[in-house]
Amino acid sequence: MTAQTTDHSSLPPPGPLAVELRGINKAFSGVRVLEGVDFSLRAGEVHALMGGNGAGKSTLMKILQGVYQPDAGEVIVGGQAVTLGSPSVAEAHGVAMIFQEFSLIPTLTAAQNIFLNREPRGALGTIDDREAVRRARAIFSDMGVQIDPTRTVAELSTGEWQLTEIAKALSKDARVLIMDEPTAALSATEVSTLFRLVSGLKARGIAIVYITHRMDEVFEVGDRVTVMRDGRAVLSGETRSLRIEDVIEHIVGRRMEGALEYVRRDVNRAGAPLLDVQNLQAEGLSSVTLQVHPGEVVGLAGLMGSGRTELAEALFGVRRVTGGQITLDDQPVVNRSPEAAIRHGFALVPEDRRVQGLVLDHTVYENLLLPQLGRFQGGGVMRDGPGREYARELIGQLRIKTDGPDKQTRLLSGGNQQKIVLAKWLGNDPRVLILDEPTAGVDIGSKAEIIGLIRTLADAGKGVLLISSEFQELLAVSDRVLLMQGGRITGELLREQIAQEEDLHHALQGGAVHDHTA
Amino acid sequence: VDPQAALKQLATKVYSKGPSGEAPAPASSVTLTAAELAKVKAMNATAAIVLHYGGNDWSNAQVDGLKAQFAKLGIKVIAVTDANFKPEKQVSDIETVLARKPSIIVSIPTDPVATAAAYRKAAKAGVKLVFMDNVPSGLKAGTDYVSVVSADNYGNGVASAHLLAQQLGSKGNIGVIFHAADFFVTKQRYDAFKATIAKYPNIKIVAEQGIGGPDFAGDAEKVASAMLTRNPNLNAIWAVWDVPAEGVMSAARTAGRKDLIIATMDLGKNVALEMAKQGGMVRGLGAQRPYDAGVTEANLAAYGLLGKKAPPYVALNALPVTRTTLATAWKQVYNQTLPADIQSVLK
Amino acid sequence: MTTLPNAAAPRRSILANWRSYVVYVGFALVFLFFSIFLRDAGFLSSNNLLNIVRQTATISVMAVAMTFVIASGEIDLSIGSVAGLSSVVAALAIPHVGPVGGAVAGLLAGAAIGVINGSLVTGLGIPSFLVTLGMLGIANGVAQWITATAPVPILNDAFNNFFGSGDLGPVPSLFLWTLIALGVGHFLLRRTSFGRSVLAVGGNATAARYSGINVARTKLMVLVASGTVAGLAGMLYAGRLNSGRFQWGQGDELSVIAAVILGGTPLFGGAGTVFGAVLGALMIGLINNGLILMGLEYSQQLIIRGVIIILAVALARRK
Amino acid sequence: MTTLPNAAAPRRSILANWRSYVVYVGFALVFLFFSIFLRDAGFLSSNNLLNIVRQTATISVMAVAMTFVIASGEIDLSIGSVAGLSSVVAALAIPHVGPVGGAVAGLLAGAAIGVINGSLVTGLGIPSFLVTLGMLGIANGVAQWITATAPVPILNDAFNNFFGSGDLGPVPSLFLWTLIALGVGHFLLRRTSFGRSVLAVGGNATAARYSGINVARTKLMVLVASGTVAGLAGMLYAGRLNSGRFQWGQGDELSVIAAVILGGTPLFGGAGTVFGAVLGALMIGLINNGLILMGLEYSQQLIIRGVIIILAVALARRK
Ligand SMILES: Nc1ncnc2c1ncn2[C@@H]1O[C@H](COP(=O)(O)OP(=O)(O)OP(=O)(O)O)[C@@H](O)[C@H]1O
Ligand SMILES: Nc1ncnc2c1ncn2[C@@H]1O[C@H](COP(=O)(O)OP(=O)(O)OP(=O)(O)O)[C@@H](O)[C@H]1O
Ligand SMILES: [Mg+2]
Ligand SMILES: [Mg+2]
Repeated sequence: MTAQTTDHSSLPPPGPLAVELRGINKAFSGVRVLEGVDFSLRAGEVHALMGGNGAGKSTLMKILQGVYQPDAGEVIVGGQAVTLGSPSVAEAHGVAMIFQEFSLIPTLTAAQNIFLNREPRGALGTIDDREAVRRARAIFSDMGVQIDPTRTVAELSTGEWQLTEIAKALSKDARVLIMDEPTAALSATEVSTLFRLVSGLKARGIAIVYITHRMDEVFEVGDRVTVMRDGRAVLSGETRSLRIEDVIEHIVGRRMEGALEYVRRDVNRAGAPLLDVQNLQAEGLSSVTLQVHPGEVVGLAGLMGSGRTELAEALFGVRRVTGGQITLDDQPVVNRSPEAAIRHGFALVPEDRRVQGLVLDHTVYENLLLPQLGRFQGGGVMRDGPGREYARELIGQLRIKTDGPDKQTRLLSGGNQQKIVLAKWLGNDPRVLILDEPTAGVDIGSKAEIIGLIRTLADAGKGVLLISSEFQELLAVSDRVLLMQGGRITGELLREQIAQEEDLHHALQGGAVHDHTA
Repeated sequence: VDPQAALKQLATKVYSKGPSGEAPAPASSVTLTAAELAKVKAMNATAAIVLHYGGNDWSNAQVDGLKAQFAKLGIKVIAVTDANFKPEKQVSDIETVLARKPSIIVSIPTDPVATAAAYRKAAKAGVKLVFMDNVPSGLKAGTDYVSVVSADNYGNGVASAHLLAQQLGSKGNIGVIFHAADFFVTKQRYDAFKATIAKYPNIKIVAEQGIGGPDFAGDAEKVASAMLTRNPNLNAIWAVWDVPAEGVMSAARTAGRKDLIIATMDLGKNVALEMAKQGGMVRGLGAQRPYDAGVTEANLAAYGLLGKKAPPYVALNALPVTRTTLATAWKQVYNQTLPADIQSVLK
Repeated sequence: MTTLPNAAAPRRSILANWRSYVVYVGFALVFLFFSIFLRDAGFLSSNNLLNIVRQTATISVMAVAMTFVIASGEIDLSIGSVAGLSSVVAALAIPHVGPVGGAVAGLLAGAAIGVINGSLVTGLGIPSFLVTLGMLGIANGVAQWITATAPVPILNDAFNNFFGSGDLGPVPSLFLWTLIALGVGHFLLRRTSFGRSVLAVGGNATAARYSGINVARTKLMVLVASGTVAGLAGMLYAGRLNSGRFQWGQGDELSVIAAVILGGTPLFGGAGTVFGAVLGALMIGLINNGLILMGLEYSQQLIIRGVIIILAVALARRK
Repeated sequence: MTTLPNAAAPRRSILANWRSYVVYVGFALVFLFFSIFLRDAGFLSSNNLLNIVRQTATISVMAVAMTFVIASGEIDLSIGSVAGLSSVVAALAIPHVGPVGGAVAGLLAGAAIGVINGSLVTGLGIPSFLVTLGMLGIANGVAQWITATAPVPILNDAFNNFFGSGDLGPVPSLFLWTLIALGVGHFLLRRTSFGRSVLAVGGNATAARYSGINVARTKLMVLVASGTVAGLAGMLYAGRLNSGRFQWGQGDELSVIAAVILGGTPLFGGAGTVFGAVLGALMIGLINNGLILMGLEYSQQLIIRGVIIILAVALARRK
């Protein structure tokens, strides 16, 4: 245990301990995931839990939520040692959790999900869905988001179901609220509303565990930080007394300098574009025109629901195109299906890894090979030797934490699952890469590597279209940024024109960009 | 017992008794005069045929006979239903058919108890009922229904037993495959067979097993295979009708037991073909006369329309069939000449 | 039985629409078709329409329970056999304990099998397909065994009228049973937390568990209900056919599942409509009835029934 | 058939284990049981063992194809009827076009139905349960219609021996057909990109589509294969019973699906084992054979078969 002791003298008196975890051990089929982890949480504080992908954050919190039972150690809630045998027991102790993985019922509506197992009752003790809708609407409007609570969750976008999960947890009146990467699928506006809500909860004395990979968030909302690495807590302290570099160092295990800073690259925009999209029409899009030049990384910035995902889907043949023209290398292409798009040299890292990215019940190996079954077969016969070799290479290259290529993908941590979605496409040698939130849930170390990877790919002459709600990342690698709103491109900024993240916020809010370079 | 003599006796004797123990009237006693025929024709009557099961040669021949005779009588057949052996489906079929207000229903009840209420409803609606083989419980001849025409199923069981004994030279080990359901027709055959074969002291039933269907050929094959496995010295197998007999044939073929003797009932095409072969396994079977039964039923329906007093129980005697009588038997059963493929094998 | 992520956005919404109206449109189309073609064959006579309801009552009632089973992500193949067994149990019991006792015995037999099914599925984690397939054989065998395959007549008119043969004024009791099943089922599924739990468990068992729903108990209850309702169907068979017999209900499992799916409940759980299931059952009954009235041969009935089912669904999808 | 997200992690892994060995352990237990109890009844005679293989050959062959169907997230209820229809088509064709032509005609009939099934499922998006249920009736009706429900004898010995009745040395041809189906199926599922696509499509159709797999074509191919193999099963029936008849194969769909599930393929797709499916079919055949050899009454056989199926699975789960 290398937990640092920090100087507490300058802090306000700490609130009572809401939760204490002592010496928690946990192993899955013999593999150690948590080793002697201590963790404490005070009422009225936001405790940021950080660490690399697979460090054990979610597992630790699932123990507190009663999903898993620890092999050793103590769980103390409100001063009492408790056995949390199931999520309902934990809930009875006032613990609620926003799960990292999809934990809604896709066939039920947002309102029904929010009040699942706690439905408002009518006069005869029957469940009152209308009341549920009313309350859900109030919660959503409280959160400042516009989601129709009568829509089924399967119809919601990734960001919307994330917000629904949050609404569900908020509606529970918990004393301890665990948020496992609540913002992974959210863009700036929703993130700031969430922070507003978190402050409100804090003020009411609710204890919050906040798991995230976004550094800026930690220092914005976190009172305390605990960093985990390889199943141990390696750093714990007050946020204000820690420096961002220290935290990163403890997460990654080495110093990282300037990984998320823009590296200027020369892009020749004078020649013919690699990808030329003219007046593209599709459901949710109106007349999108854009170009990507060889070697260029084009960022797409927009708020939730602005149509970025729709654009990616239309280009990749998932969404039916109703008009316009796509030209690749001066050749008109029509992508009626992903199969055709792939044949034409497109690749898409989709937004939702669970639904679009992975066959969760299949192994890591099977998922990695899925887009290129053709490459590893001779005369229709799969050659598993080279396939496995290739999978191992990818696992190494992206530092995917898994017991091996034959582990079921479902059992990997969220960030490691995301890396697989990205890795799937590396072997395909595409001309145009469309990346829709490629680093959602990926830890800071890997994020830097992925950004490096994107640069390398662009350097090799590929065109990259990058969708990201995390402006830091967007600005770290984009050579040009397109602004999207309401299904259309509403602006274009060269990277040089953007000095800081606020400029982008500003631009998206409809304001003009301050040209700092002038 | 001398099988030869016993079989001869069958040509004139009917074993089965009517539902209330009535003595059987011969089919030849059911006739219509020219005047009656004209009268029926003028009625523009309609008929529905409500079968327990339609998917076999017996049903086809019966329906052929009915349709042919109804055509002569100027009666239109408005529906033919098939309950697939399910009484509840048959009840539904009767109810449905009644919506078309037929003058006549010719039917074979799948289950005497379960279907009784539905038939009674039909009778109350003024429909003339003629039954095949079996009568719903509680219905009275003359008042509720016109008459019942039956094959002599008991007699067929007797015939099959004597035929088997004849082929075995009155001694040997046999297996019996019966229908594992309390179904009137198959039960009569089984009872008759058992009672008759017991008269041959040197014929021993060494194995006996029921089959439940719906894949009767497959079930019989499995059972026959097991019988042959357990009893390598088995000389013959009796199967309750032709479809299970086909399964027995297949089992015997795979066991390399082409010398196995098979006796059964109903002159289906596949068993006829086997019988036609020189040294074929199917050596004897008791046949019904479904075509004639159909004709008789149609005539009895006309009795009903005319209000003519009908015999309550008409039976057609059993028809023992062997290779030598195959061609004539076929004609009697189906009112058709023996199909060319069977003829060519028979030669 | 784990289902997998697959929320293909565009397909989803089609499915959602599909579910909501296919059975209505299909039903209307089929009804219209027969109304026109069978105008003179008594199709529209109130008696014939009531016949359809009577003929489909057992299927409808079991389809209501099966909607819950399928919505919860399980399957129950034993219902047909259980109905047969329950009819036999009731028929055997009535002479000794009277009609009420007999009915109770029959229902209890169904419930007991439901408990066994449910315990094996939730306790030992054996797929319900295998458990209930095994139970199909067991229930059928027991029914045959205790009756030596013979029908057991029921002479008690009160029982027969109450369950299957009687009328209440102009309304057949089978119609009432269908209405009761429909009403109770619809209410349970839509308006109670039990119904909500069933949908949640079938939609995402893990998420349901995270929300504090007792997944095992929910599935157990669903399978017990299915067994009990199969027992009720057995009573209806017994009342209608004035006897108990192992054959009653045999093979119904496929018709019942078909009615549920036709009604718009997806085979993979998480959603369900009791109303649709009953309409699906009625639609199958409608087709059977119409084809017989048309005077078609059985083989032709089979063909056209198949075509109509596919066509009705396909056409309804187009709209 | 769209499936939904469901992150049941713990059950999954149980299922995964379950899948890997239940049928082997179950098979061994049942085999051992009969070997001891039926020592003197010829159970272990090579002839009896070959009989079991013979009797299950049609189920085994269809179970291989059904493994693909289920693994891809679909279902095919029409196989039994298709087998019957194909047997009839072949039997009718042989006198005119000879045994080879007849077999081709039979197989083509199966393939054609597979194409129709597949097109309706993938083209119109109708659930395969409904499409193939409709097709079950259609194929059955057509088979009855074109033969007027009469059996059609096949007098060609070459055909009969090749498909169902003959032996190659000491090995029955039905054994060889089973082996061929097993070998080809196992190879296709495990070692080819087609097999991988099938599993991916069944595991998560959306993710498969996003990975460039043609989901519609994969499902179409699977259903065409299933139809064609049902046609082959029809040939085996025809060869074995020396005739074509609409009844051959009737009701096999449930046995075939049971064999597949018993073998360890989950009902909801994404995984599958051809080897398990064939073993599942053999296990059902084994139980049938053993119970008949024991000389039990039919009703008792039904009961004990059900108990054994459940028990074998439950015991194997315990290990
Ligand atoms: N049910 C399980 N069975 C086997 N291994 C598991 C299981 N759950 C988690 N693991 C493993 O435990 C490790 C820790 O996973 P966990 O989800 O806690 O990581 P995390 O810190 O939340 O990572 P991320 O930031 O990517 O979400 C991972 O290596 C994961 O593969
Ligand atoms: N009503 C709906 N039914 C089904 N799918 C929907 C529906 N609304 C949105 N989606 C799907 O959700 C995904 C993203 O939609 P949306 O644009 O609303 O969210 P987003 O991804 O957060 O926004 P952005 O456009 O900024 O990426 C798309 O795949 C879209 O098809
Ligand atoms: Mg995590
Ligand atoms: Mg998006």
